[in-house]
Parts: sequence; C-alpha cells; structure tokens
Amino acid sequence: MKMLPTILSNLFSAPATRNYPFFVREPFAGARGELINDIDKCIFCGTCARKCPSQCLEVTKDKTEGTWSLSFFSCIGCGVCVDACPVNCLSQKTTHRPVATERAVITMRGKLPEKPAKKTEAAQ
Amino acid sequence: MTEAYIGLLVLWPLVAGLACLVLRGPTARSALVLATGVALAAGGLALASQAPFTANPGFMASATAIHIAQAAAFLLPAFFLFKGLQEKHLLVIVFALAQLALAATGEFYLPAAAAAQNAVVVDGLSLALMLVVCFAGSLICFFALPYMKHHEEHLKLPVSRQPGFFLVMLAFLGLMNGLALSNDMRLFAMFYESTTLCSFLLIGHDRTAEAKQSAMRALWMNSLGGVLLHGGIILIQKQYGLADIQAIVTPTLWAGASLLPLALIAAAGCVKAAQMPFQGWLLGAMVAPTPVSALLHSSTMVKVGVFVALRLAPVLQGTTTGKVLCLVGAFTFFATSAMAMGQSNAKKILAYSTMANLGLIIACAGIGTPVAIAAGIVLLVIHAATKGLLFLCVGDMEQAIGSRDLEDLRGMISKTPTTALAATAGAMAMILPPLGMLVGKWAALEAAAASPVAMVFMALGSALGVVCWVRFAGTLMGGKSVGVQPAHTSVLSTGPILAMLAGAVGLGMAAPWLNALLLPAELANPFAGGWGLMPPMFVLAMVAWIIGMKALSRQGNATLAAPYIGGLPSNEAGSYVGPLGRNWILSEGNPYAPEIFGESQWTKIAGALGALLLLALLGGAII
Amino acid sequence: MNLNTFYLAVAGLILAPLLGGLVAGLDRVVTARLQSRMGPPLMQPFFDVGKLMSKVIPPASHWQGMFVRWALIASLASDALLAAGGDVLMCFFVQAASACFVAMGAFSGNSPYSKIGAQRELFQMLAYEPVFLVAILCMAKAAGGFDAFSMMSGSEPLLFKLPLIVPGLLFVVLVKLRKSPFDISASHHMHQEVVRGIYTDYAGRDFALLEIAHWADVTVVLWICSFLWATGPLQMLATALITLFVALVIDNISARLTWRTMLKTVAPISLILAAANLVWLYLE
Amino acid sequence: MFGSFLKKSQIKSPWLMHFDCGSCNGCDIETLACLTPVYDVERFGIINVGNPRHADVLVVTGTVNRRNAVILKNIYDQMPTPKLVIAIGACGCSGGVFREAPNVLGGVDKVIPVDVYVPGCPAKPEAIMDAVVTGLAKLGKILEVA
Amino acid sequence: MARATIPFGPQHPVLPEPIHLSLVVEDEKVVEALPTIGYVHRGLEMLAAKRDYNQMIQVVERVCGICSMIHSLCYCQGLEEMMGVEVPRRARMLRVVWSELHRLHSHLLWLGLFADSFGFESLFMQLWKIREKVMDLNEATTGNRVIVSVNVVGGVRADLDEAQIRWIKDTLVEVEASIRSLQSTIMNDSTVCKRTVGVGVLTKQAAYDLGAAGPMLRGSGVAQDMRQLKYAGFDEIAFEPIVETSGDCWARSTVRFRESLQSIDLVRQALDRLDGSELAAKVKGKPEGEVITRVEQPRGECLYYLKGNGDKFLQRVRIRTPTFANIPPLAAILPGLDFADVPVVVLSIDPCISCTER
Ligand code: SF4
Ligand code: SF4
Ligand code: SF4
Ligand code: SF4
Ligand code: SF4
Ligand code: SF4
Ligand code: SF4
Repeated sequence: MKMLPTILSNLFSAPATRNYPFFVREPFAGARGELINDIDKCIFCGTCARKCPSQCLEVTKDKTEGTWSLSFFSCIGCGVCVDACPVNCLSQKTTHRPVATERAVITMRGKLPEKPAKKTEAAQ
Repeated sequence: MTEAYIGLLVLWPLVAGLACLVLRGPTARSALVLATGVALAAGGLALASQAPFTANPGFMASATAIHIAQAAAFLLPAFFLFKGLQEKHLLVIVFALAQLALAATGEFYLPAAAAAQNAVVVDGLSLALMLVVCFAGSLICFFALPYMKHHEEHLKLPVSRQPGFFLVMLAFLGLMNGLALSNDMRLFAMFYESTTLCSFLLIGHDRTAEAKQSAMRALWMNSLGGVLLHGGIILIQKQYGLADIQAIVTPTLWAGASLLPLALIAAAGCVKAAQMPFQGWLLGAMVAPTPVSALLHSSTMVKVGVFVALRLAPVLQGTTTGKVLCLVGAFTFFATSAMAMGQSNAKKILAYSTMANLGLIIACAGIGTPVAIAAGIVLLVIHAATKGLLFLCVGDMEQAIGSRDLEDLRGMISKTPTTALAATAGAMAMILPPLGMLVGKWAALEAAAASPVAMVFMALGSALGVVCWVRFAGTLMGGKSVGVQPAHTSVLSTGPILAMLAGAVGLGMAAPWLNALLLPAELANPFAGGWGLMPPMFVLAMVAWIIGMKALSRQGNATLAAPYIGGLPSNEAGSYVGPLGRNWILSEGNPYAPEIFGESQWTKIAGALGALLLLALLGGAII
Repeated sequence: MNLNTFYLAVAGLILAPLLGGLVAGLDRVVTARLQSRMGPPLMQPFFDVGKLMSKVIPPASHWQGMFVRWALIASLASDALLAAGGDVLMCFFVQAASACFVAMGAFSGNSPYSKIGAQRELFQMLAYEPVFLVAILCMAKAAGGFDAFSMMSGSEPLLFKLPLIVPGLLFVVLVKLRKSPFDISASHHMHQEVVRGIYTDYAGRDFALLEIAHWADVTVVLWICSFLWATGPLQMLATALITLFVALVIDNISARLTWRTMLKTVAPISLILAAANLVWLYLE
Repeated sequence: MFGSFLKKSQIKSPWLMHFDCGSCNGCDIETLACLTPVYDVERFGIINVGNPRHADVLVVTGTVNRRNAVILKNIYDQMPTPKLVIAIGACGCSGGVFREAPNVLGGVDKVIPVDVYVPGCPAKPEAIMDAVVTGLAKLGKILEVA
Repeated sequence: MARATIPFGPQHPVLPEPIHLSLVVEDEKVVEALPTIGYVHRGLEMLAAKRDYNQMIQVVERVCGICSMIHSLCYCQGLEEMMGVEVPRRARMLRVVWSELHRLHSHLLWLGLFADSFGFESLFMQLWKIREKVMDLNEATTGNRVIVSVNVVGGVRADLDEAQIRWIKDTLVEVEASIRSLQSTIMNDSTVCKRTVGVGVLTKQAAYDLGAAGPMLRGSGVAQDMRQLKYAGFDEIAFEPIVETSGDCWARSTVRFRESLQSIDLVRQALDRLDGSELAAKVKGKPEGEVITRVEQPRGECLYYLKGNGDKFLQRVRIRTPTFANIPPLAAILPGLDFADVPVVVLSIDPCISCTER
C-alpha cells in the first residue's frame, strides 16, 4: 500500500529510460573508456607494459621498429598505463570499447625515435 | 422368470459362499467366485432390462420370510451382544441390548405392521445399487483371488482362512442385493443388520489386535445405526402400522406429521455412510485386506447409508429435516476432504474421499428434488466404479512395493505402469469434466441452490478434493524413474482393474443419459439445461485424447533432458553432485500442511460439529 | 445447440487467446510504466510465443506434451463455453481441469523446482477455487441463472448486489495472472526461490502452448469479472480493464506472500466475505 | 508468413540467463542494472530468466574456474537451440586481471563457444546492450541462411 | 512427513552469485541446510606473487565489484601503515567521499535485491533507478561506474573541482528525497513486514558468539562499526553506528536503509572538509613488515593481513571478508524457516560470495 504514490507518479511522468541505442547520452568528460595509443608519439619504452596490473600490454622493439600490442580482452581500463607513460601518447576515450565477436589483439607498429641513445642521455 | 433372477441375485452368492467353505481347494474356489460373478452380472442385466417392476418371489414375500426377518432382529443383536461380552466392549453391549429391547417392543408390545404390498419393488435407485453390487462387487471378488493368495503367502498362515473369507465376501453381495430389492421394512432391517455382521467379520479377518479393535469400533457404531433404524421403524409401526417402504416414502403420508422417524432412519443412514462424526469405523476398516476396503467403500456397506437417505429423499424435499440432512452431507463433504488433504497414507486418502463423496450424495438426498436425487444416484453409481478402481490399484501397488504411503508410491509409473496409470486415470475421473464424478458434483451444486451454507461447504470440499486428487495422481506420475521393476502380475488383478477403469470412464461419459433415465418423464431430457453441454464436451475430450496421445507418442521416445538442478552436475537419475563432491540423493516429498489439515484437530473439531449437526437433524424433526 | 451458438463458440475459441495475448502485452507495458520504464512493445507476448514455438529442446518428461495439449484444449474449451453463453459453473470446472493438467505435467517433470511449483499451484487452487466458485454462485443467484447469457443480460449492474465478492474476485485475478502478492507457484520475474516454479520444466513448443492456454484462462477470468457491470459490451470491457489495472497496481505495491499466509488468512477472509454476500442474497 | 513471423520473433524475444562464473560482481551488477529503469532492456523483449530451459541467450560473467566450468557446461547444454553466448567483461573474455591466478581457466570460450565478447572491467550496461544487439544480428544472419 | 531435497544454487535466479545450499525441507520447512562454496574462487591472494604491490591495488579492487573502492582503501592503508606514509587530509576526505558513495550504492543495490527476493519488483526497480544517480556520480568523478581505481599508496589519483562538489551535493539532495520516500514501504508496508518481521531472528548473544559482522551484527543490537576506528577521514567526522535490536530481516534491512541516509550525511561532511592539501604523498622504499588493517565495508568488517619482506612483491596478502564472517550465523538461522523465506534470509546477510572466496 505504501508504494502507491510512487508508482502512480511513475505512471504519470516520463519513464526514466534512456532509449539507448537510439539515444546516446554524452559520456562524462573523465570516463575511462577505450585505450588508444598515438603510436607516432610512442617511444616503445615499455613502462606501460611493466606497470600494467593486468599484464596485457606487450612492447617489443628491434633496431628501427617497435611494436606495442594490447590484448584488449584483458585490459581492465584502469588507466595506470596512461598515468605512467612518459610521453603521454596513451589516452582513454570517453566511450567504451565496442563489442567483438572474435578474440583479437591490437598490434601497432611504429618507428623508433631517431636517436634513442641521445634521449636517454638527456633524461639522465 | 423375474423371480428366478431375484433368487439368483440374492441366494446364489450365499450358496456359492457356503460351497467355498466346503470345497476348500483354490481351484474350486476360483471357479465358484468367477461363476458367481458371471451369474450376478447376467442376473443383474436381466433384471435391469425389465425395470421398473414389482415382484413377489416366494422367498421374500412369504410369511416364513417375515418370520425369519423377525427372528433375525433378535439373533443378530444377540450375536453382537455375545461379541461385546467376549471382548468386554461396553458400547457394543449397550447398543446390542438397546436393539434387543427395540426388537422386543416391536414384536410384543405393538400391533404387527401390515405386510408390504409387493415384497420387491425395483426402481432406478434399487436398480442402481443392485447393478453396482453385481458388477463392482464381483470384480472386487475376482481381484481378491490373487490378492488373498499373495496376502496369505505374506502372512505365512499354516491353515488358509480363505474359505471363510470368500464365504463372507460372496454372502455380502447377496445380502446387498436383498437390501436393494426388498420393499418390506423388516426384511430391509434384517439385511441392514447382516451387512453390519459381514463388515464386522471382514474387518476383523486378519485377527491382529488392530484388526480386532477396528472391527469392534465398526460394530458399535453400526449397532448404533441399527438402534436408530429400529427406532425409526418402530415409530412408524406405532404411528401408521406400515412396513411397506414405498408407502412410507410418499410425501402425502407425512403432511403435518413429525418427521422424527424418518430423521432417525436418515441418521442410521449417516452412520452407515460414515458421515461425521462416524468416520471412525470406515477408517478403521483400512486395516483389512484391500479387497475388503474396496468392497466396503465402493459397492456395499457405505452404499447402504446413502441408499437409505436417497430412499427417504422425496419426503425430505423442502423440510427442515431435509435441509439439515443436506448440511450434514455438505459438511462431511468439506471436512473429510480437508482431512484427506493432510494425509499421506494412500488408503486413508481414499477413505476420506469416500466419506466426502457420500456426503455429497447425502446432501443431494437432503435436497430431495427429483433433479438432486438423480444427481445423487449418478454419483452413487460412478463413485462405486471409480472408488473400486482406485482401491484395487492402491492394493495392487501396495503388494508390489509393500507400502501404502503416498510418498513411497511416488513414481510408481515406472514400476507398475499399468496399475499406476489406471490409478491416475481413476484420480482424474474423480475430478475432471466431462467425467462423471465432476458432472455429478456440478449437478449437485446447481441443485443445491436452496441452501447457501451447503453451497459454500460444497465449494470448499470440491476444491479440496481436486487438489487432493491431483496431488495423488501427480505423485504417482512423478519421482525419479529408477527403471521398470518386474512386479507380480495376474490376469485376475489387472483384469478387474482394467474392467473397473472401463466402467469408471464409460459410466462417467454416459452420465447425462444415466441422469435422464433417473429423472421423471417430464424432466427426462438428457440434454436439458446445462446437460446439453456434455455431448460437445465428449467430442472435445475425444479430440483432446487423440491430440494428447499423438504428443505422447512423439515425446514418448525422446531422450529426456537432464534435470535442472541449479546447474549442478548429476551422477545418475535422481541424484546430483553436491556438497563435498559427494553424490546426493534428490529425495522428494509433498507438503501436507499438517498445521492446517492435521488429522487429529479436524477429527476433534469437525467431529464435534458433525455430532451437533446430527443432533440438530433429530431435534429439527421433533420441533 | 443451434448454429448461432456454434459461431459464438468458434469466435470465443479464436478471439479469447488473442485477447489474452493483448492483455499480457498491456500488462507488461503498464507494469513497465508503473516502474518508470519504457517497457516492451504491446505485441511482445506474441513474439515470445512465436520464439518459443521455434525452439528445439528435449522434454523433461515423456508426459508433458500430452498434459500441455490437454490443458490448452481445456482452457480453450472454457473460453468457447463462455462465449457461447454456456454454464459459467461448468466453464469454471473446465478451466480448473486445465490448471490440473498443468500441475500434473509439472509433477511428472524431473526438476525439484517444478514439483514444488506444482505443489504450490495446488495450494493456490485450494485458496482461490472456493472463492471463485462462491463468487460465481453469487452471480448466478443475483442474475437468476447459471448461464453466461443471463449474467450478461442484467439491466442493472450486479455489482450493487455483490459488493462483497469484489475482494475475492481480485484475489482470483491476482492468482491467475500470477501477480504479487500471489505469484507463489510461479513468478513472471526471475528472482524466486522456485525458479519459474510450475513452469520450470516446460520449454520450447510446450511452453508456448501453455502460454496460449494461460492467455485463454486470463480472458475467462477477466470476462467473468466483467459480469459485475454487464449492462453493455463497453461497460464490460471497461470493468475488465479496470480489474486488470487494479490487479497491476496491487502487484506493484506488494511483496509476495507465502502459501501459508495465503491459506491461513487471505483465502478465508475473501471466502467469508463472498459467503456472506451469498447468504445476504438469500436473506433479501 | 507464419514462418517468417516465427523467425522474426526469435530476434524480437531474446530471453537471457545470467550466470556468474567466477566474477567479482562488478559485471554481474552491471548486467542486472540493464534490467532497471534507466536501461530497461525489456524494450528489446529481453526478459531475465533464471532457468536455462527458457533461455535463448546465456550471459556469462567471470573468469571460469576449475569448479564452475562443469556447471557452465551443464547450463549451456540445457538451453534450447538456437542459443547465443555472451561473455561479459575482461574476465569473461579472457580471465582479465585474474587470468594468471591459480584457479582460473581464463575466459568463457575455454568451455563453451562464445558469440559475442564484451570487453571492459566492468562492462558498461550500454556495452552489454550493444552485445545483445550484435548477437541478435548474428542470429538473424544464421536464420536467414538456414 | 516426507523430506525433500532442494538444491539451492549454484546457479539460482534469486542469488546472482553462485553458492550452493543443499536444503532439506519437510512440508516446505527447512530442517537442514548445508552450504558449499568455491564456485567463484579465483586464487586472488596468490596473485601477489606475480603482481607488485602497486599492481595489487587493481587486483584487490576486484575482490568485489560492489565495494571495490573500500578494498583498495583497506589495502592502501595497510601499506601506508607499513611504509610509514602520512596521507594528506584532502586525500583522506576524498577517500571518505568515494567509500561512502560506494556504501550508498551498495545498500541501494542490496535493498533492491532484497525487495526482489520477496517478489516486490517495483521496489527493486525504484531503488535501482535511484542508484543510477549515485553511479553517475562515481563515473563522472572517477571515470568508472563501479571500479573506480582512485586509491594509490599514499593518497588518491582523482580530484573533485568546485563544480563537481556542488553537483554532488545537489544530486545527493535528490537522492536523499527519493530514498526517504521509500522509507514507509521498506519499514512499514504490511506485505513487506509479513515477509521480514520476525523472520530469521539472530539474537544479540548469538550474533556475538557466531562472529557476525556489519549490519547483521548491528541489526542484532551490537553497536560495532569499524568506522569507529577513525581511519581515513573519520577522525574528524561525526559518526555514530546505526543499531536495531530485533535481529530479524526487518532489522537488517532497516539498518541498511538508515545507513544509506547516513552515508549521504557523511559524504556531505567530508565534502565540507576538503582543503587544499596534496592528493597523494610521495612513497619511498619497498614494503617490509607485517600489518593488519580493518575497514567497514557495506557488508561489515573487512580485514587485511599484509606481509612484505622488502621486495616489491608482497609476501602474503590475506583477506577476511564480512560475508565469510556472516555465513556461520546464516547457517544457524536457516533451519526451521519456511522454504519461501530462505532467499529472504540468505539475502538479508547481503551475501557477497566473490569476496568470500576471492
Ligand atoms: S588500462 Fe590498465 S589494464 Fe589496460 S592496459 Fe592500461 S594499465 Fe593495463
Ligand atoms: S609507456 Fe608510453 S611511450 Fe612507453 S611504451 Fe608505453 S605507450 Fe609507449
Ligand atoms: S589457490 Fe588454493 S584454494 Fe585456490 S584453487 Fe588453488 S589450491 Fe585451491
Ligand atoms: S571484468 Fe572486471 S568487473 Fe567484470 S568481473 Fe572481471 S574483474 Fe569484475
Ligand atoms: S601453514 Fe604456512 S607454511 Fe604451511 S602452507 Fe600454510 S602458509 Fe604455507
Ligand atoms: S580459519 Fe580460514 S583458513 Fe583456517 S580453516 Fe577457517 S577458513 Fe580455513
Ligand atoms: S561485498 Fe564482499 S566482495 Fe563485495 S565489495 Fe564487499 S567485501 Fe568485497
């Protein structure tokens, strides 16, 4: 009996439902969504991979090229890597990562910075 | 010819029974029982083809017959008195003495009643009872042959007691036929008392302490019934000097007069029909071998009670006595249905349900209109077939697994498929349209329009009955299937079961015509009123049957899905892998809500109310 | 039985389940709105049944298919009976038969939840059947006949003579619609201790047929309720819709009770009220 | 026409069943949130059923461990065909942050075939709705082909 | 009277989480209940061997996705104690804000599930509708609705600006009003009371003896709440544990209902005390030594035992969670109940199996 006013007011007011996917709310500014790497900026230092709590990043490099791969099914979106990246090439979109029908790994390749040795020196 | 048939129906079973006693071999006994059954069935049909008619066969119409009846009025109570003294049972002694006193009053202090005009009058009611006895009774006797053999093997008796047993069983049928046919109060009373005797002997047959106690209980209660009956008869004798039943049940005779004599006789009927608070003796009868229970419940003994009530019904229509009688029946219908709900003992469920259905018939009798009486008779016939079927099934299953508890009968469908299916069908026949019991109940409800309280009781009892029977049938159908176990089978046990099944279903379907036959000519349209619904419903039932069977045959061979038990893996049917990785048995049990339907509290409270109603029945007649 | 009756019966046979489906759709939309949700499309129940029809799944017991079809036929028969102006009491018994078959099918299943659901269904039948029966008796007494036509042909609403059976009828409607507080044997919603209760073992096509039978049942019950104000077809429709709405509101403002509470308090009270109404009709 | 109605209704009436197969509750609660007023997946005809025999879509959250793998398999087998499986969250997709934990098998697809993976930790309700829509589109294709 | 076995779970619609109870019922009354767990065990504590102490923050947050923030809070507090880190005041207050928001959404969630366990669907919907507002607060301020990942050793990673603080306060006013409008339904509605009052009574003595925790303990009349230990910012915040005495399901739901209102109050107090200090203190060195810390989670007392040996991998992480403590009292009150009351009583301890088994 006590619930009567609530449900009647529900009946006579608009439903609380957001009609997703026909209506998509603007995501919150700080939402931690899909992780992306601006691979051109990345220096393949591997900090992100070392810090990642889920150990889902892998960074390898040979002489001229580096690969940064994210097994995104395991990423927990914590943003630790974003915080850790020394060149701020990692960021998180505010929208969630789209669903997938297959297992996959995101692999990105990029050129290593021109003079890696110099850079390290400069840092020191 | 008619007289010969009557003689066949009444005397042949007695003779055959005596022959059983003499020829002690099992083969001879089987032959005798089978022959009796066939003779009764044939004789019954032959008589039925001539009904309605009157007759005066020598062995029932002569002065000797009346003398025998008069002698029996002393001899039978004397025997009861002897038993009472032997067992030191006070109530039996008291009621036997009272009966003797009444018999003496009737014999020595009152002018003798005029002899009946016709010794035998056969109308719809007596025909119905007689046919029930001839067919259902015979089938039960057939069933008793293999049953008793097994029973005695189980008890390991040194000397077979079957000759005596079959003597009483067969004689019972003859006496019942006599009771149904006789039109003289004195003869009627003799048959009435002798059924008491037979039931006493049968209930006590196993001679255990429990059996003895139950037999004595049946004896004192039915002796009380005898006292009431004789009281009624003597009052009528005193008032009108009549013994002709047909003359007694003419309403004009009673215009303005006190109905007390009839109330007494109706009360006697209530005792025999085990109405509240006399349900005790019929429950006690459950200790006897199943054929006995089946016989008492479906075709003999209790049917005497409703027969008496229905006989009196025309006089009761519209009277206070009739209204109270209707209440008595309706109340018993409700209370015993409730007690059946709280039971897990299958035979007790059957017993309570018997009382409930008898209550319904008694209520019909109390209403007393031709429509109600016809409904009552329809119920009487169909109940006999249905209840006989159920008893035989339960008896058969009991012998197969050694328990009569519904919980142990769970899943019998996989152990004794034929019997379990027959029992399920029987349970369905008790409750489903367009089968007879339900149709009778419906007719009774519509006929009961005069009594709101009775209608409420009937509504309650009806729901309770439905639930009880669905649970019964469902429990037989459910449970874990542990594979078919070979059970003993005999043509003589499955045969009567299937015959009863055919009878229950066939009669159920024929209910509208049965009903029309029983109504006076001006009402006798089988499809008048709501009855017109029945033919389309039969068609529908047939269609449903065909469609259902098709679905069954399609799914019947399918591999079954693994049971859903919260995702747990199961090791084998009826178990699962539970705590500690062990195999746990998935036991099952029905809730019986004992705090609501507990037997003892209902026995007390409903018993007291029933007693009050019975007193009101007598009191109402005095006022 | 003349041709007219026959047409009416056939119309009832076809229309009643469809109406019941619409009622189910309406139920879901209105319930959603009461809960501040948008809710499914009105035709959702039909899609559900269509979906269930096309599913493939082994049965949980060999007998269920048979019982489901019997239940469906009984439910449809009770509809046709009512539509043809037949005996309401018999219509009630036929419908009760349908409920019996559903319970039997559940008993013969193999999951414990299904069996507990069946037991509880029986307790529910025990609670609502007498009330419903007495209500029908009251209607018959007030209308002067047991057939549907005489109940529908009153010049003045039966409600004025039968105020006390209203709680009883609402109780019946709530049970039949499987709504709180009486969704005891099977709930529409997921969170119940007996899973889907009596429906647990029914699946696929069998379940679809059962759903159709349920629609037919709901139509019959609402139809009988509409006899309370049967001065014309529109009034009857309005009465049925109001009954439905009140039932939905009650569903949304109450918790589920247990069968013990139902048997010990709710059922006796509504029965006593209905019986009082019956006695009152006689005293008048 | 009736046949096409039946096909259409399979896509219009996905009843889903949720099984927590070793999750941290994060994804479970988000799945449950989908039913509530703000998301209200009943708009798509979705009902959350607790019984695999009635379910069309199995929504699995969690890592799948050695003990519940057999239960997951059981439930999956009890569902009628055609059926969809949606693995929710990083755990459901791969074992997520726990995939190297001793008792974790790591991902629903180690035990039963998965149709749609929903990444995220926890997966957002919107993502779960996307997954259902994607799954139904997949089912629709299969039905058309068949 | 026949006994029936009812396997309750591990996959069962009443409980979103897998636990198994082998219930033996007689006439639908429970005579025996045998619980089994292990269906969500992941072996989380052993991950400490593979994840360093910083990475473990994200792991322990996923002990449970409902009060995740409070798990990492407890873990970080332990490390801070071990490593002697002084947490800045703003960080401590922010920790109160988010942990109380977690309690608020957890209690709303629980009240909803509880309502659903006795078939009150619209109440469930209503509560979860309100809860969405709290979830929005979480998402907007931290970036994730559920697992907020704000704690680091030494402080927090996220901050609130003025606009956000105002928005939180405004939203909480709405939330409080909506919660209050349901008070009479949860506490006085006749059908609800029929299902909760006098059901599953745990006496004060039994609660104490069997080691109940959280609202289960306070519902039985014991005024014990870990926030009395004054961790995080509670040293400055006025706080009184909420206690009911009847010990039944009604008391437990009322405690949680009142606590959700109290949480709103605590958030406000904490927001008012935000100062301009740092978000996180600098942390030096590696964890060494052992420590036990306790916090109050929505479900009760949670205890962490941490042992470090100067390596970046902790040597031992042991977690004792409140539901684990509440299972013995639950097992004690189950026998004798109506089968229909089992879900109500089981839910009344607010079972969180994922933290129990980790
Ligand atoms: S967001 Fe977290 S889990 Fe994902 S890659 Fe970055 S650190 Fe790893
Ligand atoms: S931390 Fe940044 S720069 Fe280094 S590898 Fe990762 S993404 Fe590249
Ligand atoms: S961590 Fe221990 S308890 Fe867990 S699965 Fe491994 S051995 Fe078993
Ligand atoms: S994906 Fe994340 S939120 Fe989901 S169950 Fe796994 S740990 Fe929890
Ligand atoms: S008792 Fe200590 S040493 Fe032994 S197994 Fe346990 S933790 Fe290891
Ligand atoms: S105290 Fe902990 S580790 Fe020891 S037996 Fe109990 S649960 Fe196991
Ligand atoms: S309920 Fe348990 S698992 Fe969930 S957050 Fe709380 S302590 Fe953790």
